[in-house]
Amino acid sequence: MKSLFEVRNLNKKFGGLVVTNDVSISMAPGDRLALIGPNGAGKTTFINLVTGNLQPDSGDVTLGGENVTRLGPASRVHRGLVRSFQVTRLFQDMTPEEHVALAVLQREGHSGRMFGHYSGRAEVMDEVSAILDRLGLFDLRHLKVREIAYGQQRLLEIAMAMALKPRVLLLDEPAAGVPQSETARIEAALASLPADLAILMIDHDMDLVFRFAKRVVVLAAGTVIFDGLPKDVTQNARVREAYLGSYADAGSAA
Amino acid sequence: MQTVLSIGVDALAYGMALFVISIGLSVTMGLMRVVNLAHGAFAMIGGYFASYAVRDLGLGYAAGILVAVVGTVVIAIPIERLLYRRIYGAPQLTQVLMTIGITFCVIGITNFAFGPTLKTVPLPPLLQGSVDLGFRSIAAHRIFVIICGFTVAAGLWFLVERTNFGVKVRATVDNAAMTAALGVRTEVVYAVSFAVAIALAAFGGVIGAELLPLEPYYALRYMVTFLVVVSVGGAGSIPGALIACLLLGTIDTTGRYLAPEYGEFFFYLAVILIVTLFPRGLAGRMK
Amino acid sequence: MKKLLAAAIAFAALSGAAYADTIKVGVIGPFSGPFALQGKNFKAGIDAWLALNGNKVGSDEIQIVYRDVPQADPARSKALAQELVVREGVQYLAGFYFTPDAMAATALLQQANVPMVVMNAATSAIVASSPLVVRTSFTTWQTTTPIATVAKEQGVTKAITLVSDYGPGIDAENAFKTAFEKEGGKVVETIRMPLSTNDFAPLMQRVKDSGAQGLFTFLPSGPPTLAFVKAYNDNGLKAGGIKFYGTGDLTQESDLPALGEAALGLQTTYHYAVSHDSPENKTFVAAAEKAIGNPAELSFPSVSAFDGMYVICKMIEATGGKQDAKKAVDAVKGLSWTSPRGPVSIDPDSRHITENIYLREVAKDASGKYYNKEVRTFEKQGDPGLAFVKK
Amino acid sequence: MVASLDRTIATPSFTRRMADRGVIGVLAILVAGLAGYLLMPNNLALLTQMIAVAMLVLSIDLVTGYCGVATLGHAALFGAGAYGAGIAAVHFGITDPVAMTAVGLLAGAAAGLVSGFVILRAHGLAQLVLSIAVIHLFHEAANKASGWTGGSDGLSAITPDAFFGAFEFDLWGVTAYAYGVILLAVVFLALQILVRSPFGMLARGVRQDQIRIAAMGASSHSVLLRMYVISGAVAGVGGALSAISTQVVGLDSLSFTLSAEALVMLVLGGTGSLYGAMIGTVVFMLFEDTLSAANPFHWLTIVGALLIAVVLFAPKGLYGSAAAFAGRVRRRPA
Repeated sequence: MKSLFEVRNLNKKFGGLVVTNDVSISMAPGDRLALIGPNGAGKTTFINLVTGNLQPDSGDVTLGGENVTRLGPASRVHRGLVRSFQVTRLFQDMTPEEHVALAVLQREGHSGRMFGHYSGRAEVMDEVSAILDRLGLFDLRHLKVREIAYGQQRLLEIAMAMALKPRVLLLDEPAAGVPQSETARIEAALASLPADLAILMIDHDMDLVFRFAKRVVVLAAGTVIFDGLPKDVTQNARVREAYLGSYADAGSAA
Repeated sequence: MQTVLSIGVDALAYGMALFVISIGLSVTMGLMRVVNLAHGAFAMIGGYFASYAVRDLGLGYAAGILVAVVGTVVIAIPIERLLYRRIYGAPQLTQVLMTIGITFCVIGITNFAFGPTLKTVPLPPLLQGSVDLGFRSIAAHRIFVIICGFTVAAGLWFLVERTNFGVKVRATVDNAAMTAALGVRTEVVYAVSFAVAIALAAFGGVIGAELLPLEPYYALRYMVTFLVVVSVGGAGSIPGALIACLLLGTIDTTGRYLAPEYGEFFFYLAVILIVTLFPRGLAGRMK
Repeated sequence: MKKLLAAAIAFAALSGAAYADTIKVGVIGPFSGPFALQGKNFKAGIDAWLALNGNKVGSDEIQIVYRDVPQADPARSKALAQELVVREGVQYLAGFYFTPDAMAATALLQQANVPMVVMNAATSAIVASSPLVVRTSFTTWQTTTPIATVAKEQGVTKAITLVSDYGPGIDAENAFKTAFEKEGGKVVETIRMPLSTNDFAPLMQRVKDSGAQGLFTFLPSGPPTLAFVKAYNDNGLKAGGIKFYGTGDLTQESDLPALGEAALGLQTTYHYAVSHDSPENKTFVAAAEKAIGNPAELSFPSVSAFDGMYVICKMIEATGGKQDAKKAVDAVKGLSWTSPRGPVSIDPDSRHITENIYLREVAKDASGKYYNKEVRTFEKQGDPGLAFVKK
Repeated sequence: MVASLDRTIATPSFTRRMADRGVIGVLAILVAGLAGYLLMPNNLALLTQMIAVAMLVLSIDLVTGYCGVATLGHAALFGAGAYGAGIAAVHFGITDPVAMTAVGLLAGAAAGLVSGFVILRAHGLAQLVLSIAVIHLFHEAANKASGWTGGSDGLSAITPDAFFGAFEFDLWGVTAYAYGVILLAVVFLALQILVRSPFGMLARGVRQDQIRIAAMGASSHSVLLRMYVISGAVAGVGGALSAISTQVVGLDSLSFTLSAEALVMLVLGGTGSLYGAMIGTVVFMLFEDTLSAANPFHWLTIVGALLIAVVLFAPKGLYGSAAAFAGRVRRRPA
């Protein structure tokens, strides 16, 4: 299968601390990959490196055959590499509708328009309403973000990512902080995403991971220690050691 | 060569004067995260105290400095309690508004009470006149300022890096909530830091009075200079402020010596360059 | 419609003023801010005049309306002048510490039918900008030119100029250079320093290196003069025999207590010293000191304001209190009288004051007070600057 | 999708829609303009100056209130507009007031581009200092180029033509005032459209979270720079109005003092709202004018006390705090 998204030999150090150690991952269209690992394994750093929020010391990130390692975060988004955040980053005084509309307009290249209101554009409004509806946010669409519950804010994070119509989607703990009653909605939303979209998800909720992922990568101390099918992961000795044994403490071991 | 030496001497003297006057602001901005535009107002209050003590009461210069420092801190305490405490952690713009308001009030009151004329702090005979360095002469007072500058820098460094109190200050700066949870009374840390900053301002106001003359508009007139020094050095960093003052002193002095007509251009272009290259200041902490 | 309304208002304002017993004089100056001291001196001079002469000219009563422009701000000055004319119905505009503030308001005079009496602003060109302007202060050219003669006569052949880099500073530089070279001297270097300069040590070093025998300097009166004079002493220029020449802005009386010992012996030329020895001045100073409150704050703008009031009263007399700017101005052309500063007259062509310029030395009197001691008089000096502008 | 469609047709109240479109604001400006004319018919010069400064304050609001850029050097854009219009009139004979305004707009926008280019290279305190450096450089440049700008004596003898050959810019200042009110209304309407537009939303986003903006694929720097240019155009129009109405431009229009004062006016009124900017300007300038006329010798103390009082009792600024209060009152019965 031709790879859509490829990370090759990525390295990053903070001072003397190696946080990403020669990580290589490749994804094809339609992949559903879960990236798991103990706390401090470097999962979020990995996402930051891939999206351009951090610069790697060495290694390459390619997207659809194009090397994007030197590009800024915004340019990667243009090329279809979209992320969500582990801790919500939303605009406190804007409404969910405005958030999603902004994402849709941005995707269409209309966010720089200085005239008119988005609500005057029917095709934008239809799409925004559809996305909000799918995530159960429609009734809240005119409230300020700071007035809605945290779980709903998590949903809005995903809504914005969806609105950007990515080719590769990186979800950093999408369900963290979401009440049990709402996770089903997130899963449903994820399930409804286009089949050819490649998704990489970080999460601690193993049930969710096993239901969602077709492939699992385990990261420990910045190093990939497992890359394979979900059913094999619990059997793997290194993974068991990483989670249960001393391996997880060895933060700076290279 | 002589020219270079000469510029060097002037730069050192000017830079150290800037350091003594601005370091207090670096403390407030770095440790307390308050954009204290009223810094100059406190320096001026110190200068007025010293002027009154030395000129009108006939006290000695050293006694004058002491009166200035104590007097200014005493005046500052209620101001800290009533006003500054409300703006710790507030947005920068709010702090700007409040401290400009304080500055205006101090100016107005000073003007009303003491009139608009210049105030001086008479120097003791030892500091008057000039000293021959061989290739040129320099005001004795300037040498005193240089010594004061290094003493203040060393003293502050010791206080922050080598004392128990310094540990608490650094901890509070890094994470006030966490430090408070550990049982440190951060309120006290803030109050003491503020007092130290004010004392330094007052001290600087007196020592620097030969260079930046005391008058009601002092605070507004030199506000920009103080802000520039602190941000170039990196707020809260003592070595940073020291380097910044010496660097800016050198740039300013060189510019003024070689092309006085374009002195302003020189200075501000250099500021833009430095700030662009080191957005957190020369010794600013990286986040 | 609006036009009509405006005309009606104007008519009301004008006619109201013409027959009223109260004649309003609008005074614009820096009454707050860093230059408040100078504004205070305007007020002291005006109050001294009113105290000595009463506030009546014939049957008309003079009323002063003050407006504040803290720093040079022509837009504000113009707006206030407009307001004074239209709302307050003033018949005379006076004051103006800064040149741009005066320049901004001259544009109104013709239409408002109001004369302007400039009580400080010292750029030559102001009087040329409107025929309704009269000035009772001085120009930088006027006060600078004689010092060049002094320098030459004291044996200086090579001089250096060090001036603040703005209009009046550049005027002073040109004036000194022109006059000094006419005397046969040579200006070896002209240095302009930014107004915001605090540390003058490097500049003094340059003066030393230039090989000049004399230093001519112009700084606006105020805080930097203190640091400047100290730098002159501390960097060994005084000891090295480089003579110091300046205009009186540098040693204004209110700054002298602060300058103290450092200023002793400094030679400056100016149109007025508070110490001027004449009965007129004694009377003036007594009244002005009372008006200003603190005698130490009395300085040169007060005398121009005092004489400005004299001129305005003459104008009111000549017009019988009716608003006629041209007649008022014509009436004072060629007017001469004895001012506290000495004999003065209004030059009929330029409408600028012709006055004595004095060479003064800072000295200490018996009570230990520093003052500008007049040592020489240059009589009946006009403004050489206007010719330079026209050239 | 179909289910959602019928729900999208929401009908906000009439006033709400009008407010959104800026119609209410424009009406308010025109009414306030007329009221100013009727209440202070003899002080139109001050009111016109107030309008010019209001545009500077609005322009700061665009970058500070909407985008979160800290600046103490915004008078550079205002002064560029004023000198642009003035120089056009004095040196190039462009004396038509509308043309002068256009020149001011362009000059302001150009100055916005230049200062934005410098100022946007840092954040927080460093940004503040860059802005201070920029205003000093502009000021010094204008001082040096005295052949063009008149230096410290000011650029005088600016004589704008009569409007349509009939309405002169005269002593009573009615024409200048009317022109100012119209300009302000137009600028306000344009800005109202701008801040509601997708670009305006993006700008608000930039203020709150630049990382999120990048994650949406937008470049904060480009948004900020564009906003700076727009802000420059607005300030430039204000500067041009000042040059046209006072017929003189001084170095003070490029000063740190004006920059700081205008920022104070903005924070006083409340950042992030066009109304706040205008209310702050009007309150500050009226206060200053009344006080300095009543007691020129002590007004500074009272202004200082006012600023302190605002921080203590209305921390979001006059308009911001009033709006928040009104919001609380409105919500309580519900």
